Amino acid sequence: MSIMILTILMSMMSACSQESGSATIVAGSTSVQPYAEVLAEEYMILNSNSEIDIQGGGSSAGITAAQTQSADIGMSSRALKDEEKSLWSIEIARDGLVLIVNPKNPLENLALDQIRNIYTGIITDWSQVGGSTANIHLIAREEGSGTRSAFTELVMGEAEITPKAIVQDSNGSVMQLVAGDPNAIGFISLGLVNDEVKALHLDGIEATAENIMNDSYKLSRPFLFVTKGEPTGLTKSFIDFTLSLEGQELLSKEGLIPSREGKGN
Amino acid sequence: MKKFKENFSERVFLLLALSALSVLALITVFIFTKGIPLIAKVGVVNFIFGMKWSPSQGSYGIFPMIVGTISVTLGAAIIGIPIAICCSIFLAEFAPATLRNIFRPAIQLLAGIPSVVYGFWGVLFIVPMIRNYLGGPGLSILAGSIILAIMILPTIISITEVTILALPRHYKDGALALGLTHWQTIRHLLLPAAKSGIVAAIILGLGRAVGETMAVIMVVGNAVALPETILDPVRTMTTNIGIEMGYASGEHQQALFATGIVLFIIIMIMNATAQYITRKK
Amino acid sequence: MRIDAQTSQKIAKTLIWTAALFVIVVLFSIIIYILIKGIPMISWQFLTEIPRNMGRSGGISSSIVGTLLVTAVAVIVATPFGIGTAIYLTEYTREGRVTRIIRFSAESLAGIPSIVYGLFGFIFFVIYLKMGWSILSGGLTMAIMILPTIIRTSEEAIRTVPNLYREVGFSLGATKWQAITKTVLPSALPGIVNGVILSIGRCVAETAAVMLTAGSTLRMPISLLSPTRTMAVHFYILAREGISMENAYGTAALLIILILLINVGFNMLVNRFVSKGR
Amino acid sequence: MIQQSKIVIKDLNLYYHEKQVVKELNLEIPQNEIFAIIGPSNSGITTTLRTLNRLCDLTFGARQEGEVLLDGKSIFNKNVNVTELRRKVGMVFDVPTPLPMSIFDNVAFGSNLNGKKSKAEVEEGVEKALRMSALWDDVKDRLNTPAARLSGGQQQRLCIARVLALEPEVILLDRPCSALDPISTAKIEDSLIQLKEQFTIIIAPHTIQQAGRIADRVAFMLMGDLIEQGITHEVFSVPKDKRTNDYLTGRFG
Repeated sequence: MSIMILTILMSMMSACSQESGSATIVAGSTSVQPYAEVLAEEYMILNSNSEIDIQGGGSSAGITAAQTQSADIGMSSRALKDEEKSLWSIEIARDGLVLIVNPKNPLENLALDQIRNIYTGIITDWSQVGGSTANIHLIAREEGSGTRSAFTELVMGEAEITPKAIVQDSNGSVMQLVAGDPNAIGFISLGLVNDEVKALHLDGIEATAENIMNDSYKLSRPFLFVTKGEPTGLTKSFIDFTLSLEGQELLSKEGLIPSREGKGN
Repeated sequence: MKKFKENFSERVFLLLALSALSVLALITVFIFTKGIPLIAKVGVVNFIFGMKWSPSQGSYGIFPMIVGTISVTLGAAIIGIPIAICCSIFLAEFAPATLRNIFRPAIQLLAGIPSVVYGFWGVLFIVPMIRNYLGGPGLSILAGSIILAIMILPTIISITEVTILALPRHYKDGALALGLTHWQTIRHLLLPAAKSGIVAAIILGLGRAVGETMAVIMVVGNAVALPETILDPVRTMTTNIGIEMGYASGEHQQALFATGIVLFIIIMIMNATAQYITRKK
Repeated sequence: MRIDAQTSQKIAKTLIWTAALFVIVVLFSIIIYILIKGIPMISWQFLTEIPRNMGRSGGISSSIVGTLLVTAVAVIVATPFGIGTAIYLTEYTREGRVTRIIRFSAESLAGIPSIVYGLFGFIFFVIYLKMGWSILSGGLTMAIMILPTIIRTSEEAIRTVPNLYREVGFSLGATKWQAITKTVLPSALPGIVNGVILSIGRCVAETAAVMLTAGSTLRMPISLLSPTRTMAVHFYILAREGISMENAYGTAALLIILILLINVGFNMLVNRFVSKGR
Repeated sequence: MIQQSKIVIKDLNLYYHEKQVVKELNLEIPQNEIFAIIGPSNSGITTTLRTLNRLCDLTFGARQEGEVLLDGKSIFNKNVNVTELRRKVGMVFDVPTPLPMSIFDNVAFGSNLNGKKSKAEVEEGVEKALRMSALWDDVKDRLNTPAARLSGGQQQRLCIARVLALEPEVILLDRPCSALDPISTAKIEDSLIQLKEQFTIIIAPHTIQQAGRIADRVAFMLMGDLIEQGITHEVFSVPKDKRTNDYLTGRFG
């Protein structure tokens, strides 16, 4: 019985394996994934006979997948490490990073060193930074996430995020938590901020695409596409589309900051 | 010919039965080869009893997560097991037929609800409730225990109920005939007779609790510090893997597999103990 | 202090009723909340269109198909292995080293966290066997995951079949194979089906392991080697990333309805089968 | 002997693990008679019956020495097809055991296992068997309803019909009426008396009275030993052994 089923499965596999080879596979960072899906959808409308599969898995999985060529393009929301530098990579957009608090929180602005002291655990009460008396509920992203490494690099420097911080694995959940907890603080992608949370100014400067492009707002990171060797064929065509005026416009509509490599500038 | 057929079918069944063993072996080999190098490098004691988890700086200590796993699972067991056993007794012994016919499929339905839905429901209701009435950030051991308790209910209830129902009817009739009350019959006759089934149900249920990842990620807060109260956030071993695997590479990835090894060994010890208990009976 | 029999009976009965009612209330509050929020989202378009704009608009047809296929692969592969193992353990061997090893393996498998299955499936099926992120990889990973559930429930069910049934079979001149298939399995069927339903539930509900093995593309699968995003994964991504709460609720509601249908359908099937004998 | 012996038991010793449960049993069972084996529980009677169609093979730790001849041929011989033997020597258990299927399927169960009979032949066989066990009139209109819905007495007659459908030569009955009411018991006893015309019947009755009512011959066993055997009314009126007398008069058992 089961042998029969296995045989059928095997034959189905071999019958199918030829067909699915035609799709371009894009895999990696879950931060980049939603944007890549928007791009792919539009691209497939314009080029109706080409197929693009977008997969999650995280930046490192994406980079590994690109190295082993189980994916044609890897997505990364962090800069490549030294041992990964042999891959071909391109920045498709930049993403701003903002500190968010609950709208009920009277605070509007934090200085960089205040943020650092909050996240190292030195400041534990909102009254210490000008808010009302209440414990600060710290929310961070998980170790290894592009967002966290960008935050660590840009804000923390040599200091460490306290292990007591709550850790969430997506921008959306950080936002949901902050939206529900008057004492919480977290950091997310600029593109995702909505009116359920309040974005804090950093050293008095508001987080806007403009301020990020002119470098007055300091917290931003690259979104990368990586491939093994120069991209060719469909892969190249899709990357070109991403960097085209149209692709970059799609991305800015979603709240990203156009890439310096792209034609949107 | 018939003899041959009988022998043949026995061989086939043995082969099928060995599937569980071979898959287990495959998984073991795979996880160990991936994780052992890191444990060797860090040292077993430093890995298991280390208080600091900071892969970007090369610190790999998972003691807070072991504490986290134990506390959340224990909480789920304390909340979930009594309720589950009461429910299965209710279903098998007390429920009127109509109620049973609604309740039983409903329990199966409960088992089919994706863990992420439980987690989501926990974030929407349990977490704010804890935050507003008990204090703290809400994401906590308590929240994780409650969600896990609800999640292991169906597993324990359905298996326990099946076990109780499978007991020969004359057990019960005999006891009732001796003038025992219904509850005494259950307490002194049916439950002891169903013990091995109930233990099995609890093991499967706790296995699910220890192994649950997604729902737990959403409600325990995942902080890598030792908790002081049940209102503090914790990270369990599964959530450590679940939350960081996506982005991990190199040594960090190995460390997560090593976490998997520890988890694996803990579960093996749990299983061996449970099997020992059931066999002794 | 000793409590007399009647009092303890009353206390116990009250406790048991309370626990049962509590579970009913919790259960219904979860299900009804999701259904109230989600059912208004379900429309013909939601069922038949593939997702657009990351799932903000369009339907979830590709996820529905993906979920059904992954579950089908898992159940079709795991059921024969699971029932076969249970039959071997109960009918072909006496308790001994072999049964102990097999049972220990099965119970250990039952305890392995789904995320670890995901890792294993990723390295073994996706990478090593080169199946890629696909329905097949996801389904086979799920098959391994539900194997212990099916073994355990089938074994319990078969074990509870009275030994007399087998003896009747033998005394009527049945061979071992005939005694098993004609008398034992039909009697054990409700228990076995119960296990399979539990397993289907686990497959449909699983998120972590499927995400790592079946991928998360929104496209309609064209073969078993196509990647897919199951409904549970779709729900997780929609809700967690805050992409579209409306569609997240819709997906969750549909999942619950789907599981309800599977349960009702299977129960009817079992009742028809069993009522022939009971 | 008066008649041809259907079954001859020679020096039979039965063991369960280390314990001997039947010692040096010698019996000749004539064809077309009802042979009752009586005795208190734990006398080795059930084990003896289960040995006669080799159902004992299934019990872990059961082992035998000695010889059982069916029509002069050993049933322990390697070449004996056990399945065939069990069809020839049918067995009815103490508890009614309808299988979880319809009345018809229960009776047809044995015939269907062979698969050699046509549908019409099977149907014919089922009807014949049900008539012989005096169940036909009760169930002829509901053959497709589940067997479990029958009353206890009907279930036991169904089990007898199920054995009869195999067209056996010997029928073993192990306390077949122990779970039944007197009226059902009487019906079954009537059937058995009819059936001995065609079959050889060995019964372990659940009461001495039952043996008195239906058995042509009776054997008395105690703790694995055969104490006495003979024509029923002879044994019952003038027991040769004091222990038999004690048992028959209700001193123990």
